[in-house]
Amino acid sequence: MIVLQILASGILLGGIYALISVGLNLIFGVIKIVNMAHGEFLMIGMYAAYFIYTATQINVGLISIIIFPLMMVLGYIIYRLVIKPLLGTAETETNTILATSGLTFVLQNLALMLWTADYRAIKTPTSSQSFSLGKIMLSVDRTYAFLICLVLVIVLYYILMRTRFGAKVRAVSQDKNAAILMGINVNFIYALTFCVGIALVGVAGAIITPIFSVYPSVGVFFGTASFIVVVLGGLGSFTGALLGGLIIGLVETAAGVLASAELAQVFSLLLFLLVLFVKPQGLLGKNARV
Amino acid sequence: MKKITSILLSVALVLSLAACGGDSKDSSGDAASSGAEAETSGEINVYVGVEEPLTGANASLGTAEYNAIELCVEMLNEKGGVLGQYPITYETVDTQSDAATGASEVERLITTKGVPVVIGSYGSGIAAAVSEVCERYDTLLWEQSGAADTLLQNGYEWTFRTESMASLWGATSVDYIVDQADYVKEVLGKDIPELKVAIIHEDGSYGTAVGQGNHAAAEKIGMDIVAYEAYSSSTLDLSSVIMKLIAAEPDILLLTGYVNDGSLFLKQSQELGFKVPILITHSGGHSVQAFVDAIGDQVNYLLTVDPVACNPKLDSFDPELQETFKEFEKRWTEKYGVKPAHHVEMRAFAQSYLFFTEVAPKAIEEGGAFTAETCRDAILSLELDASKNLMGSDVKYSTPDEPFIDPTLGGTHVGQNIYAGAFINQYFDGELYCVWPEKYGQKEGVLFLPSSSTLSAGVVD
Amino acid sequence: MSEAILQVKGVSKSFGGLKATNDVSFDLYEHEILGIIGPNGAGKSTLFNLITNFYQIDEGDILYKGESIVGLTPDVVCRKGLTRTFQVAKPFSGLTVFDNILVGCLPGSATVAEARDKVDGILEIVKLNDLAHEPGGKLTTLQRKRLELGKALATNPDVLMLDEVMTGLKPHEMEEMMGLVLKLKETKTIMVVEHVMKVVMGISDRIIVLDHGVKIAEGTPTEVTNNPKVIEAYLGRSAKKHA
Amino acid sequence: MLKIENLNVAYGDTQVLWDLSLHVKENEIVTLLGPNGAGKTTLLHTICGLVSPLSGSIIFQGKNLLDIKPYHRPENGVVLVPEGRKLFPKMTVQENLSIAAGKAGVDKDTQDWVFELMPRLAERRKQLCGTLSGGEQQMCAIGRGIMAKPKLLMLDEPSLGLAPLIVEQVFDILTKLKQTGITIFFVEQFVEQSLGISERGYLLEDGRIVLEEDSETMLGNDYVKQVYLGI
Amino acid sequence: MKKQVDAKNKKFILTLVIISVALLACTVIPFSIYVKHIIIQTVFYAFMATAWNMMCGYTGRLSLGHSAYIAVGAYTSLILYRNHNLTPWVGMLLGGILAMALMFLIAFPCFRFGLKGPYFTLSSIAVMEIVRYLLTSMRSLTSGSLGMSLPYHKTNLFHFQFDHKEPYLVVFLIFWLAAVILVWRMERTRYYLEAIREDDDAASALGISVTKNLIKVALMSAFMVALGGTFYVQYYRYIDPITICGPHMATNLALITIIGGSGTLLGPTIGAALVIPISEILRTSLGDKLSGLHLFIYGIVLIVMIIHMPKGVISIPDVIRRKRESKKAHIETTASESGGASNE
Repeated sequence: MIVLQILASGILLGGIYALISVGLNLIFGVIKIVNMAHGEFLMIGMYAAYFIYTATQINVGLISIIIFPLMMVLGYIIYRLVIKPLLGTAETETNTILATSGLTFVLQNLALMLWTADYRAIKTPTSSQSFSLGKIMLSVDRTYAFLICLVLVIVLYYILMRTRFGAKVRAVSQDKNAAILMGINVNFIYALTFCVGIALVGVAGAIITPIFSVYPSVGVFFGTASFIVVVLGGLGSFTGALLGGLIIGLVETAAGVLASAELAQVFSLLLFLLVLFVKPQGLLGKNARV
Repeated sequence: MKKITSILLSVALVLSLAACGGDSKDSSGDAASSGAEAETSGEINVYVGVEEPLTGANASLGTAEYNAIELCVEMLNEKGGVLGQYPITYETVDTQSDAATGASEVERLITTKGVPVVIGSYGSGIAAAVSEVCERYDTLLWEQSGAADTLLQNGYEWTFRTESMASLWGATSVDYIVDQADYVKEVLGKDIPELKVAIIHEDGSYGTAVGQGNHAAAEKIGMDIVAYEAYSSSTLDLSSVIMKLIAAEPDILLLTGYVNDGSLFLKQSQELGFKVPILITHSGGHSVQAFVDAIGDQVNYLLTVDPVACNPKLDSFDPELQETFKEFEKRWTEKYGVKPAHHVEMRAFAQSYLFFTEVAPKAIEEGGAFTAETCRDAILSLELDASKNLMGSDVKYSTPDEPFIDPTLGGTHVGQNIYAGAFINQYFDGELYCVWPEKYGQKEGVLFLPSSSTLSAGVVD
Repeated sequence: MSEAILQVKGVSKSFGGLKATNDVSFDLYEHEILGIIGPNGAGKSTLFNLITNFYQIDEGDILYKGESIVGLTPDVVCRKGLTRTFQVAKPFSGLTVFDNILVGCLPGSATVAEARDKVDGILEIVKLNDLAHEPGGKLTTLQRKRLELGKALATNPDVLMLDEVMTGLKPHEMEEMMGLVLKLKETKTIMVVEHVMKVVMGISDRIIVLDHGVKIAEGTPTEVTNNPKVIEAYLGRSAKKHA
Repeated sequence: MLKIENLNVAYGDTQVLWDLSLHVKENEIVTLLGPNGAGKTTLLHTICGLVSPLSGSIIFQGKNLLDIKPYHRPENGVVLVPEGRKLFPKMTVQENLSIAAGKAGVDKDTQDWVFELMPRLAERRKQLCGTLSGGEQQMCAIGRGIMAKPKLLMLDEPSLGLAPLIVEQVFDILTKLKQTGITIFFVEQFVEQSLGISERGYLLEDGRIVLEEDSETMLGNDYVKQVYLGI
Repeated sequence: MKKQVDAKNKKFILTLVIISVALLACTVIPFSIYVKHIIIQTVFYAFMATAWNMMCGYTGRLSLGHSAYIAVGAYTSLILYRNHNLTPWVGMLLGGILAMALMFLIAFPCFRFGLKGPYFTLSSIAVMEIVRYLLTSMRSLTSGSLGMSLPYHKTNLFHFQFDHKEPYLVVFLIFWLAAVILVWRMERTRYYLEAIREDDDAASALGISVTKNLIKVALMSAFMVALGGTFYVQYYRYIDPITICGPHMATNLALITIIGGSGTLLGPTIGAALVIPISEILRTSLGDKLSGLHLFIYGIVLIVMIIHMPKGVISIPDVIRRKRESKKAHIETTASESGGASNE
């Protein structure tokens, strides 16, 4: 019984982890940069959802549809100002990590100046609601999040694997120069990927706002978690986030019950290191040592 | 070319900032020297430093405290300041929610601005670092919210704390249950030692201290501790903890968390169907508005322990304090559009008010100046009745010669208000009201979660 | 001819099902120049990578001075006296030419000063004195090839494995380089991978020919050039028509 | 058709091509010879825009290519089959072909023709390119080039690493391509064979064109013989 | 050549002497305590960044998790001091050894399996997080998030505590000097590391053991930042897991080094001399005006620096010289006929 509940809770937690990591993974997969400010974009998405919800009381699912284009615009601004100047330089990898680390300062404190440090939370009609599946209890909000994550991954997968546009994106991610030779506008694909990646984080922020309250430094917690998820599942593997999320969710829930809740994250971190050493490309990822 | 211009621009930016930094330093030098001048010329200058975390993880509550102090000074200055004739001035620094930054900023306050008194710090960690700096510079630290037990255990002579320490908050929840022993017996059919208690706390400095208090007090009284568990407040999921609780079937749950994990706990408890007859939370995240926003109606009848009585019965306070209390509420509401949260803003206001209306006048009257020494002397000789303290407890501070031995954990504390107490507050219609001790209780406490609550074990109607 | 300094015995290596090297065996004798030829993709560079342990072999054995060197790391192999150059020259682009060579000298020198003293001599040999203070990344291909050779020489190897150091050189430069290699032969044992036939033919004592990972011929330059299998592999069928 | 004049190209501080001028006429096969490192690949990359020149002009069918964005050049008819194939290894043969087809989408006739030309590809169309053999990959790369409906098809060492039999097939394909009106400009190591199918040849050394001759003449040139056929 | 080397060495020694003398002069000049505090912090961070640079700058392996080793050093010496009254001078050595042990545990697999780029960075962050969780949960030893403070003593060399700033400045200066000289004297290793950073295959082909050298400097770096951990405790007198083992500290070391110039001898020092005062000035001038503004500007300055000056401030003279040279060279080459190359 408890095993089933651990499984269920773990999978739902995994859904949240996966949800907040999809965008990060997309960006890494295509542009090959690690966005250290990922958690901060999530925070901005959460604020956006908070303000829209308090003003309109509409469903967060709908809110995320509004947030998507807004976050794309923000993504584009950041892309132009911070990311693009660093692409194609000698140390793109290192410099983007550092520049996006700097970006965490900027975004966190921008949020602080604009919206103060107060915690903000919304309560939706579904919050704290759950339904039972046999003897297992499932949270409505988390199930929502899980389903939306699933939908996002499927849609993303469909777009990438089945559409012409997706093929272009994959082409760019596999060989940038060959893509240019095929008449693909790589810069455009990069910019768009970054924007969509950021927009996906924004959507994730909107979806989890009924579950977590938002404040300027909330992103810090999510940032590290999503890196672990993404590396575990495979940096750049478009379905890797889901797998990584589920693994981390299950490991943390099980470790929390069987060992201690406080050290649950240590287990997932150790697993993460183990995977790095044994199969650094992640469980579904591409070769990391090249 | 573009590159060069942007380099030049950034260099210019840096230089201009450096320049304005230089300016401020000059002016600070002036301030320090003018402070010194004032002292020698015998003029009394009520000048203090305020240090709060205005950015970083604790920025929310740090800013709230800062606003309360600001309003306190504003209200007093309108009446002419301390003793009606010495206006209060202050310098503010941002500790960035970081102990090292806090220490260096306070050192700067002391050494360049020459403040004799520092008021702050919100976080216990920052308070610990700051108290050490104050000790080195013989500067007074009027600590308003660093509740960790360890803060005053170093024997430092310059740090004073008016409110109770965190372990006492933890002990108070047990005391409250013991106080209601008969009622508990009646409902649950168990004597106190038969009660199964679960203690869950976040593993930050605050939760840990309260949890220790819970544990020590429950153990002393012989309760059956069925769970004693910490979790990280950054967690996204508490289902594992709740599953353990469901298995342990406690009669009492003592819970300490911050906003996010606190509300997460309640939401997930409900989702997973956890039920418990008695639930007592401990201040921190459980008393702030975002917590109420997050869990909505479910907040009602939730008990929480705070170092201050929320919406207290005002009768027992001096009439003047009653007025001040109402005035503060009114002005805060006007200024910020919401009622002040008692456990944060009122608590900060109450302690600053105590300092400027009891300590500072005494220092000036008895010592003839407003310096760290005169203030310290004033504090050490201070003895107040609870009616003079908006925090709701008598006031007398322990000294190095007569340290305060903490009844819960047995620690030795210097500079602690030995009468400081903690209060049981309860949510009614989304607002906290003091329910225990009865002296301040505006409403009758509801010990068992009523059946309307989703976590109710259904032991009472 | 003295005894074999390096013996390659039945070495095979596959990459994802593709046999890059298939049961290749040969011996290398002291103070000889052994040429390895074969069309692009025949597995010449792979062979170098296997001998120097950049890749681990799947099957077979490699003996250096009678001792198996399989499973060692490349740096150990180098310190034992087997040094290779890379086909695509790998200068340390942030370091100056001088420092590039110096790095090669360091492992075999007791002090940095001692190593520094050796550098000029090597710069002389590879004719890079004038560029000593240019960063390695700024060199032309030709200069890079020379630097690559210089770095290898810096480790003072017994066996020097040159991977296409002449490709890309103009005829007179090639002659010069050939002269240099021949001179080095006095003190060293040399393996060259080249696909400029003239070079290999001109300097090699013996030649082995690889095609698709298999050794298809071995012998003196004349023997090899007359081998029909070689002609077909190396020049394709149309060449046969011409011939 | 293609006219390059006074082209200078540098990577950072290192100049690779020096005042290079050459031309390719309509429906011609032109071979570019030269030792490794002479700048052949750089020249091809400059023509398709992966590298920008310091100075000079590249005129293609009267248009200045340098004014056209690199990713617009394929639709203008300038297509390169790069050295080492550069296929997208995690995409299927079909996807690799489709992606080259540009905005117009996959042209059924062209695709059928590609499959007719290279039947192996038709068999492998659902297979990931990373798992193809070297020869199949080269076929796929050429097929991908054709799918873009080039007017000028450039190939960078199409025979690299291929078995002689396959090399021959590749050259056959090039001849067939020419028959359909595609102009071909390519870099090769197999001097005899490549000059065998081409009309003219250029010899590039150290970033400069040192020789321009008819293929026949070039084959007979002593210098070329000495350096490149040096048996 | 030898002469050039000697001249370079002389210049370097002279620079060190000038900096040291200037800093020692600071102990005599009656600066305000706050200014001295900034100077001390600058020297402290110069030391730490030098240690970070030794591993990460020279090898190009970006660690954002060095806090773990700082924390191990700090906690070890503080716990030994509090519980066993062991002088921090000895405690810090033990802390350093413990930090080295931890580093070995991580570095060995990391370098053995050739972890690079973002994977290395993320693994370093993971290690830091693990150490922090452990420090937080080992409450009986570390008092968890409550943090630990240093028992206060008046000036006492045995306890490594001073009432005045100057002794700290002198101690940190000595260690900074030792660190810089150590890195300087490790000339051979520096060459190896630079070669490894540029191309580890090419380096190993020249007989350089990549794994061994990387692990060696990783251990040295861990040892040094662990000493820094003890300094931190002795100077700030309070530590808790999040301040000493959080991302902030580690990221700062990286940013300081890169802004100064990573992989250079004095880059970290220059970086510290810029970043620490600037962030202090920003905080003091803007910190009480609009909360967040100073860190907002700090972040922007960092981003601008990384975009426009990725090689750090130390490269400015180089950049200027190269600009001038290339202008000259261009004029020459267009005139001449020789040379020519390709980059295929």
